[in-house]
Amino acid sequence: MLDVMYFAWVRERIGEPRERVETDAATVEELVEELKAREPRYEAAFADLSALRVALDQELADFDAPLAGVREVAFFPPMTGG
Amino acid sequence: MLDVMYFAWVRERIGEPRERVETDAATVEELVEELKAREPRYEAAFADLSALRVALDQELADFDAPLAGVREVAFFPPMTGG
Amino acid sequence: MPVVRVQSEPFSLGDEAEAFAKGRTDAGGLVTFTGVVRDTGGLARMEIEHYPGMTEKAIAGMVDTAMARWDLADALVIHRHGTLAPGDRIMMVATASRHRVAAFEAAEFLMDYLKSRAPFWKKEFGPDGAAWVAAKDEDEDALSRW
Amino acid sequence: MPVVRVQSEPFSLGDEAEAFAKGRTDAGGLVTFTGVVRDTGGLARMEIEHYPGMTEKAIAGMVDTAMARWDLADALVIHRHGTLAPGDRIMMVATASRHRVAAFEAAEFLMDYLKSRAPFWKKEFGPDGAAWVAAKDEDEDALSRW
Repeated sequence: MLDVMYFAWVRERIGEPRERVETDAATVEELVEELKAREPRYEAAFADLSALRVALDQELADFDAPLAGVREVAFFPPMTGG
Repeated sequence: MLDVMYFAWVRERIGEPRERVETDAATVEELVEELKAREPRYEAAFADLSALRVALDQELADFDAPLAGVREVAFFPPMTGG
Repeated sequence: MPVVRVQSEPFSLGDEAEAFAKGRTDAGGLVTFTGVVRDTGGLARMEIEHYPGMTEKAIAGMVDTAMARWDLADALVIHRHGTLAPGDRIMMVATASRHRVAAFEAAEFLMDYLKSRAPFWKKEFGPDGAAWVAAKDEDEDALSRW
Repeated sequence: MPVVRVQSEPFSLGDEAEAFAKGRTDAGGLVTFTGVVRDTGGLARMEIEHYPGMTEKAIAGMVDTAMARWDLADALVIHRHGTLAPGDRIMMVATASRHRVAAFEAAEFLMDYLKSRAPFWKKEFGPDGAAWVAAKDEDEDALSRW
């Protein structure tokens, strides 16, 4: 079980800020494919991975990073702080 | 007639902050030679011109700059503001 | 001790700068940067979303890096989230160092990392509706100098 | 309108920073630099001599150059002369610009020029007597980057 979180326009497209996801995905990419297969709103949110960033347990990661031992996955657009 | 001003350790070596100088010197260098010929304290202050800066009418200048039209000459060490 | 604050409340630039500088005889140079919401084309308000938990951790990591790399005497980062209006102060950074160049560089480093590596997202509400602020390539590129 | 003040009186960093930032919706980035007298090896006091008249003119020239070169919204320079103790603030610079990089660069430019081109001279009074602070080659070299 993973906590999956969404921020900014990713959150708006998915329609919720977080959810619990039951998955056997080995990598972030596999998780994204599972989510996209679910419903059009996921398809819309994950259409262009180059426009997205991912954090695993609150650390920035790559989309090919393994999910073993991870509890919290977050998807969001590039940050615009400062 | 020139107003000649001294700052920092130049002022301390000369022993006064400013004086009126009657001179026909054509350049700063000539003025310096005239002053050095006067008294040892000028000799001491102007011993190493590379350690000095000069301003003509409150603008930094070179030692070979002409004095024509100048009213105020100031000698001082490199600045240490900020 | 460096301080990191992530808050929705406004902060006083004057009070923070004064408190940061107070009693300091160890650092000859203090730099502050303050980000202000600009009134661009009738902006009504801005909403800043962030990732509680990750935000504090990410900023603390940047501050640790800056403290070590520039041998800083102290550092401060304040960043707001929530609703802001034109003229409101979004964030501030302060650095204290023996040398002015180190204080400047560390403040610029923190700003560059806050822009692109701290999990904040800005949404602008104006006459033409709402839009998420897009990240700028130049902000990402700015990281390469460090 | 840029402001230049050369004064023997102390100034409040907090009040000056707050006044500089007040009501500003034209500039997204404000940078301040504050110089503090460091307590190095038992320094008792510092005396800063300057060249009244030239000082104000020289600083105004630097500020004009910075305003034009970085398209600043505003700038402020305050520099003290007279007697200062460890912990006292010697001077401050503030810059406001649409872009953070411009605000940082303009503040660094002003600091580099104030160090080596504004007619101030520092004398330190410590346990071993009094000594004029020597100009550093690195401060002169810093000008070459502009």
